Amino acid sequence: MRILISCVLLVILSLGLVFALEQAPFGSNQIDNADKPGRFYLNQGMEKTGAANVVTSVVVTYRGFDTLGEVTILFIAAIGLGAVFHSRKKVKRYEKEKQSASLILQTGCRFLFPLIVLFGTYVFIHGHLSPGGGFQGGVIIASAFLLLFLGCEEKKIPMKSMNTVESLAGIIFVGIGLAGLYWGESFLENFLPRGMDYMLLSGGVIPIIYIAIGFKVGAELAGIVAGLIERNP
Amino acid sequence: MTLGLLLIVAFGGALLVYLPGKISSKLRDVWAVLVALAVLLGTATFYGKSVHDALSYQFLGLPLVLRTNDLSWFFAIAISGVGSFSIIFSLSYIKNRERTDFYYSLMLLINASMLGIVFAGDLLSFYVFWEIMSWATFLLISYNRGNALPAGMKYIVMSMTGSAAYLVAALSLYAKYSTLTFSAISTQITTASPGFTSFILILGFMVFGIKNALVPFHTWLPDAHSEAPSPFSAVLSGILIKMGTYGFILFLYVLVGFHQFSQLAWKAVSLQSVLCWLGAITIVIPTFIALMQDDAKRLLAWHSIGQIGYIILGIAYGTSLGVAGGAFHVLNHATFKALLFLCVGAVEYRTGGVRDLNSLGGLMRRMPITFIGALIGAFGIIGMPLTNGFVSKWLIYKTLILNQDPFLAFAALLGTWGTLLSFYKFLHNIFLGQLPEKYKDLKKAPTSMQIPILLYSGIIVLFGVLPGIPLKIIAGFVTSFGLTPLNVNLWGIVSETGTLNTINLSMAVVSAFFAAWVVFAFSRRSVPTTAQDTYAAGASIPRDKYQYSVEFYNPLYRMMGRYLRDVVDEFYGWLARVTQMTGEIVRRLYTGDARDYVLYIVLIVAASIGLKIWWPT
Amino acid sequence: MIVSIFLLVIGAAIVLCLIRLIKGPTATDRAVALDTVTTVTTALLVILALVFKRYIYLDVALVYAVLMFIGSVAIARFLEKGI
Amino acid sequence: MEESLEQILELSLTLLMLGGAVCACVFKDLLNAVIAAAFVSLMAAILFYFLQAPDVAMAEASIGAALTTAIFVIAIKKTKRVEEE
Amino acid sequence: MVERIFKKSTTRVRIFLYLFILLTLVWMALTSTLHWQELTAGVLISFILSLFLSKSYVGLGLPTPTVKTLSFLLIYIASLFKEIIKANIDVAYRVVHPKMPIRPGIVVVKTELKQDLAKLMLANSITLTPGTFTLDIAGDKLLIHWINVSTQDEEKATQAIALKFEKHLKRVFS
Amino acid sequence: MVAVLLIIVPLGLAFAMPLFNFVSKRIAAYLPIAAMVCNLILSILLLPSVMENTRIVILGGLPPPLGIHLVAGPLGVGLSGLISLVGLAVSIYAWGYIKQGAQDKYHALYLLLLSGATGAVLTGDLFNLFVFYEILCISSYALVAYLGDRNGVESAVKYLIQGSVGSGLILVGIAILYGMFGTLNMAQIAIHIDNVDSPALFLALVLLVTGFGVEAAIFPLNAWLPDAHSSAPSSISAILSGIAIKVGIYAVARVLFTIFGVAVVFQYVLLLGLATLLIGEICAFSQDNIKRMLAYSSVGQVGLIVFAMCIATPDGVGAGLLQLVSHALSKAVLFLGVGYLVARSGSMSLSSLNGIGKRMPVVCFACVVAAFSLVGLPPFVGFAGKFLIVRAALAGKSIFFTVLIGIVFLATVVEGAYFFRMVQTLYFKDAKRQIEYKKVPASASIPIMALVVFIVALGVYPDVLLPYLKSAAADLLNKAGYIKEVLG
Amino acid sequence: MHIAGMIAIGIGVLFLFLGSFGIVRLPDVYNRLQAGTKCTTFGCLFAVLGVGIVEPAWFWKALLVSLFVLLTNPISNHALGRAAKKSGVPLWDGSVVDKSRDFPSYANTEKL
Amino acid sequence: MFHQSTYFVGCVGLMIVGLYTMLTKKNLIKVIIGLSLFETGIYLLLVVVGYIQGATAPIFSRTTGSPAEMVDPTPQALVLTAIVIGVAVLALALSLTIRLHEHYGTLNLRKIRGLKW
Repeated sequence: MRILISCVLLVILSLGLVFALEQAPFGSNQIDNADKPGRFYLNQGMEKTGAANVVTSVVVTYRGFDTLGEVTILFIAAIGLGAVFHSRKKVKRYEKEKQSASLILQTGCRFLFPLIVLFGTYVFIHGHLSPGGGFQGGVIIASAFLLLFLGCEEKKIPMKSMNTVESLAGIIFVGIGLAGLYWGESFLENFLPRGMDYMLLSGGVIPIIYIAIGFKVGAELAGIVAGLIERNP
Repeated sequence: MTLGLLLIVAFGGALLVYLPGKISSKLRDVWAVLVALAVLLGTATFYGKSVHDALSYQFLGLPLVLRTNDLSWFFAIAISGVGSFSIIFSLSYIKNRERTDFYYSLMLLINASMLGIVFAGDLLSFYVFWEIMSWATFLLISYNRGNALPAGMKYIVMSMTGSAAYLVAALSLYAKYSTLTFSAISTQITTASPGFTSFILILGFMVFGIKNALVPFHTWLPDAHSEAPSPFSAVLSGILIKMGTYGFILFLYVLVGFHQFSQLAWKAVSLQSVLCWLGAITIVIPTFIALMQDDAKRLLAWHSIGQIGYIILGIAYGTSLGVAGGAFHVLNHATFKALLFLCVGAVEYRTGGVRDLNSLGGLMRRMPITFIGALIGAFGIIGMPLTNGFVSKWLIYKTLILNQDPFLAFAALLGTWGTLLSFYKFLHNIFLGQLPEKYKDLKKAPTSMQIPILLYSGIIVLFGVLPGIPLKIIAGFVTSFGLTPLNVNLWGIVSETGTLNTINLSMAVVSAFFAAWVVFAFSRRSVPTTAQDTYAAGASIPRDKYQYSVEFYNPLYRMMGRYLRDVVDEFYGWLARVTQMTGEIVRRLYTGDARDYVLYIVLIVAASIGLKIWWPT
Repeated sequence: MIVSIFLLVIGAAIVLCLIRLIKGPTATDRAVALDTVTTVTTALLVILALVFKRYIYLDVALVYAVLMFIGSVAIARFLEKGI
Repeated sequence: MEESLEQILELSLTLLMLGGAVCACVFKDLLNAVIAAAFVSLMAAILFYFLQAPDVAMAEASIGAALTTAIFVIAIKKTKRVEEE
Repeated sequence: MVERIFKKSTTRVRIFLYLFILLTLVWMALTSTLHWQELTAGVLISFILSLFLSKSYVGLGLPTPTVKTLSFLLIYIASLFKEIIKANIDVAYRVVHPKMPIRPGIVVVKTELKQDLAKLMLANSITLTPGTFTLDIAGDKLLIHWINVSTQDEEKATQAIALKFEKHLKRVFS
Repeated sequence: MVAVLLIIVPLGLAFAMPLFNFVSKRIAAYLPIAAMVCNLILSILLLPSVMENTRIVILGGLPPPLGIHLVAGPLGVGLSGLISLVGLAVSIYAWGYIKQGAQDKYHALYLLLLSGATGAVLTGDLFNLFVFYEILCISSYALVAYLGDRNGVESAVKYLIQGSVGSGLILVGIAILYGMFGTLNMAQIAIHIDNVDSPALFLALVLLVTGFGVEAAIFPLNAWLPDAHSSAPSSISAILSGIAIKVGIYAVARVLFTIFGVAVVFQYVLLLGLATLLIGEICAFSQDNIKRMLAYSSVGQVGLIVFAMCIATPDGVGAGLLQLVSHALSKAVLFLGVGYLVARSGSMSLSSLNGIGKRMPVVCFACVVAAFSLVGLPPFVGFAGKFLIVRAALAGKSIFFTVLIGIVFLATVVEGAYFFRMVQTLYFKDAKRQIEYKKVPASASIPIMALVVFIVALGVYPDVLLPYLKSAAADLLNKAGYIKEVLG
Repeated sequence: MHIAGMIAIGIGVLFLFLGSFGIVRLPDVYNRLQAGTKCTTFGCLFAVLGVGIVEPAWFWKALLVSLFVLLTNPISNHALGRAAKKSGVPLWDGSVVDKSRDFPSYANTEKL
Repeated sequence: MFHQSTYFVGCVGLMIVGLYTMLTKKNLIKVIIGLSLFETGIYLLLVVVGYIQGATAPIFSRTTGSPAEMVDPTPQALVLTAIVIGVAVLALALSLTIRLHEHYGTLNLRKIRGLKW
């Protein structure tokens, strides 16, 4: 019964969606107009911000407020998870007969861990030059911590310093935004010189913000993973 | 003294009761009485004046108007009078109960809001005061706990329905005329279409019918009256429900105008005749239901409905005599019903909350003042000459007879018979007959209770003998409605077919009493026996059967009791149950299964798409 | 030209993996299929980078190579009741 | 590269993705469902790549395929593995 | 006491240097450029990261980075490459062959390597070479899945599977 | 420019929460208060200047059609003032109320919720609206489950599932709009939308309204509401009911009026609002669990607000906004008050609160006032709202609206019935047990009474709000004016 | 250079395909792992290096990718194989020997 | 427009499969998997909407530098944001699921109905 009803509804929905999408004038003709943001970003984004990756300049400056919100959402998820899992009485460590990882895996993890972290750092530092950026880099770093968890369970993430990193990174983000308000004209404005194109030192505040985002996202996701793994029912 | 100031005193006094109440209860009592009397005095100063104040304070950009004229003053004085008497009565009645600050505050608040209603000069301020009155009344009805709670619920639900209807009516008027003041509306509404006028009037009937306990809307009243604290029952029955009457007069005569009203008809049925017949039904059926009641306050409550029928009948009839009768009956009913409730309250106070007619009896000697009060009140409600009830009923009968409406007249008469019968029962079962053993040591009612009782009795007799005093004011506003002017003198009223002269009547009645007394004094006396002497032929009798007043009108009850069910009440009960059940069913929508909820979301999107496909516009 | 054939062959490889993913009697089989898909995909991405002539796309492939390993390890650790 | 071949590849990848999605829907064993979901994520990432969105492809690969899978696996570990009837 | 601390610290410093060089190299490969900005950033980041993360390399058993070791490593890689190609052709053959000529089984082999990293490399090599696959490792024993079991004896299996890498690895990790 | 601080201050403080935690554990509870005081002052300072002409706050250095920007109009700043007022009251309340769980996390989440709400009402960019809406939603998911008890977690899960589906739909709608117009700026979309007639547009409208409707709790989408409101900690229920739903309504109104402005859909949404009203009230009527009853009452009120808004005249929208304010204040008081009642009596069933009014007079008095205000009795602010709604609905003199108003009143009567039942329970029923309840701490009674003062003051003199309502309604309804103000 | 690279890519792609084919064809998990590990690692290696050869500027990064693949793939496959063994996935019926009981941590498990 | 139609079918199909999973599967984790499928479909749609045929990614490099031949960067930025939001929701959902399982001992949504009507 339920299956029938949902099938009928979904068929209507999908037909409507596909039909409407087919009818809609999507595609290239839409951003040709110069007052459309997309075209503007492509034409002038590089000159204004100095970031070769236009997506990055959009993410960090033009739509930087979205990014702030997005970082906030991850932050919410991290502390929300902490709040949900909080229990006053310390649950005694309840060990299901846990299989420890094989030596190969442990060694491999330990060997790879710094490399992956380095890679994550690379991704977010080069966010304005190549694909990737704060989130991707942060996720890679968090994944490195996840790997550490999976491989060698004796390694613990120092939650306190993670929190500090998270907090500091968030404050730096907001602070750069406010600095833009102070030295420039608007929140999150690019107030540093934009540097030479295609070089590491270009893009004004973008690398700085991306470093902050990278640290923040990495710390938050690592915190989330740690919270999930360390939950003992 | 302006109206605004008066209302501020009234409301302020009501809200500030808590302050002296925090200090001492004595101070609080004094404060309450002082406020009530101040309001009474203040109201009295407006006698004969006609004021129309547009306030500088505006609500939501709408001007508020306070106004007074004969009509308002007439009601206002009744309100503040009944109010202050009840406050005085409460002094001892409420003394040992909890939350007395609350009680006084609400009593004063209700008085103040009723004053506001009658002084209001526009529909908005009317509504504001009306609503304040409604919720304050609700709180006070519920004051007694227990059975009072469902009574309060019934009251407030019906009252809210009414105020909703009022709001629709008022704002429809606003939408049409962009004003809410009475004067502006009344000048403009003459051009309205009959449909619109009847829409407004039907809504108005609903609103005021509910407050007035007109028959299809009466069901809240018996419960509410009987369960409220007695001094408040007096206010409730005496004056609060008359706010509905005021509203009727307002809508029929002030806003719409009687001429326009009488022409509203659908085929052969005119709105006026419907209203008259509703009044007649309201007289007869509740009166006979009252006959069956064993609870003193309930009995009085049902009679309130019956008396309201007279008022509505008089007002809806629309001759100047009828309106005068109805309006006068408002005042009269206020006095004698308040008096009766206060008497019951006194009895209740002394017997510890007993008001079951079957278990009382013979209190005449223990509480003589109360008895006299009850007697005069009963005379008043029956319409005995020498009491004011007689005058107003006479006016109404006269109207009916003059206009050759035998059925209505018969209905009114039937109502009087019923009243007579039931008040015989009432008096007998409480004050006459045998005194149960446990009430042997009953004391007299406290002074603070006796004062209002005596005052009311005095007023009843005074107005019965000198009806010209109130009738003069009534004649004033009746004339202003555009009806034929009334010719009033101190002793009565002069109409085209005859004159009411209370002097003659009084002489007749006094002589009749004298004759009766002579017969009574010289005939053989009956011997009082105690309840324990009842012969029971050795069988054990249930304890309550010792009283021979049990099941007073048993044969009558057996004869027609089954037809006297309150069908309307059952209907409302059914409605409430249906609502509840609907709720129970509708709640099943929230199945608790998250997938269903997602289904709803998808459903509404799909339904919108489907609608768009089928209904392309 | 020849690259398109390469791409199609890789597509076929992915289809085969999907078949194993659907059929695989045990969860391990499916995990193996997923792991294989990852490797195949990494190669695909690198070849696509060649097709699109964008050097920077190689980073994506690198991310694949690094991260899918973690996904597989997570599944494996779950299967051996390790987490 | 010819357009048609690219299109065929895109179409087939789309279909593969949908196939994976159906698997994720059908599998009773939650772990299998998670694996299928990771597969879907993978295919989606390739499609992003085809749509010239390397940033998104990277994010989808890193978040959708690795982290999400791991989180799901952990959650399954802490609860129940098999979808009960 | 002082000596022990010194010894330990030197180990840490050694590991730190190791990691630092490794990371810098990887960074250079990642950026594939020799521009000063990238190099500075790489050195800086590698320094910071190796400062914080060198703990993870403690006890891994890293070989001393001498020219000899490196050359042995290259030899090892070359032999590994050869084996890998062999393995692939072998597996491809078995897979494609319509009759699927396989005789799978699980055998145990022994190793004499001590360092964790060495064991890892051995296991990886075994996994990548013809028809063998490391299932588990415990102490000095490896559990091997063999696609074409030719002997069930532990010594002989060791001979057939592990020894060819072990000899190179021993030299690297000596 | 200052308007951006309305969002940044709570956000920054929430980010800094872990750092403050190193200084002292107790400091966490004061941060929301500080942030809200700051916001309140800012909004009040901004409001007069904003009334004259809307301020556009550029973010990221590009003027409106290109970058994100905040629209500090009368509506936005007014709503942010409301948010900070209720937020301030609730944060003072929470100071004494939240004693269990990870308190610093609670306060951080709470701050984020408020900044999300503020951002959502201020922003002028569609996607940014979505982001802030998500901040609001996600932090409320976490807060609903804050206590970690069975009901809380269960309702949070259900809330989350529905909310996520809703936000997914919003995203699809945004995608369609972006695809068609190549912009996310609401004003620019509004310009172009009149020139295009496409089924995709209708689809986008439906998806956006449905998506935001989940948070706004329009009828078939509101199943999360009773669960979440009844099982969250009471301070959170107050915020959810007082603010979160309102942001949803704001978003729906923005989409309907400013972006699309299509008259056909109004009637449809109006009927949905009416259904919401009826169903909410009827369900509340048959409830015994007091918080659940209040939650269903919120559903009903939402229906009323949506109904009023969809009359789609300046009067109607203004009335809806006044009702929104009144509901925010009253429901906050009710939930805050009931929070302590429930905590003291130990049960949420209505019958366990019998006669509690004598023992906890202040709280019960506040609850009664708020209940009266919700029912729409003078002299409380709810009356003004109801009055305006009826006036606006009847102003068109159409029979259709008269009938609808009849239905609205039917629902109001039902609402009155259960609220009066609650009043009776609190005051006029005999308590079964004679327990001495602990006194309510000042941290609870002060904010409650402050809100009560607002309810009464605004009820007696609602005219203070009238100019704001008028310009806020114009802000919503006057599409051309909005476009002109944003794009110059 | 270009042709050499293309050939390398071709070899890689071929082996990737063969590996996938093996995954489908071989009878049990362990055998599939053999195919999955060796062929795909090898194929990927060749494909990536081939690309590096075609575009010499990309060589270092391609090398890095291939090194990562070479390092991670055996480890993850080993982990999967171990998981299969630990979770008790049975061997194919045609298997000749199972010596896992000689191994310390499987000493007391049932013969699978 | 064959190109885009393919993708439309793909993303709508993914969304529908995700929704179908959410609607019909009893298990909570399954429902969450459905949610993530649904969201993936949406991301795909967003990217498709900004796609221009024959254009390249909006990343300048020394060799590629014509802004006229690049796809619209904005949807990609939006999708990045959306993906992160999605993972946050997912993490929260799963943590709540774990907590719920501690309370109920089951993940069957038919049985997790402590709060209803």
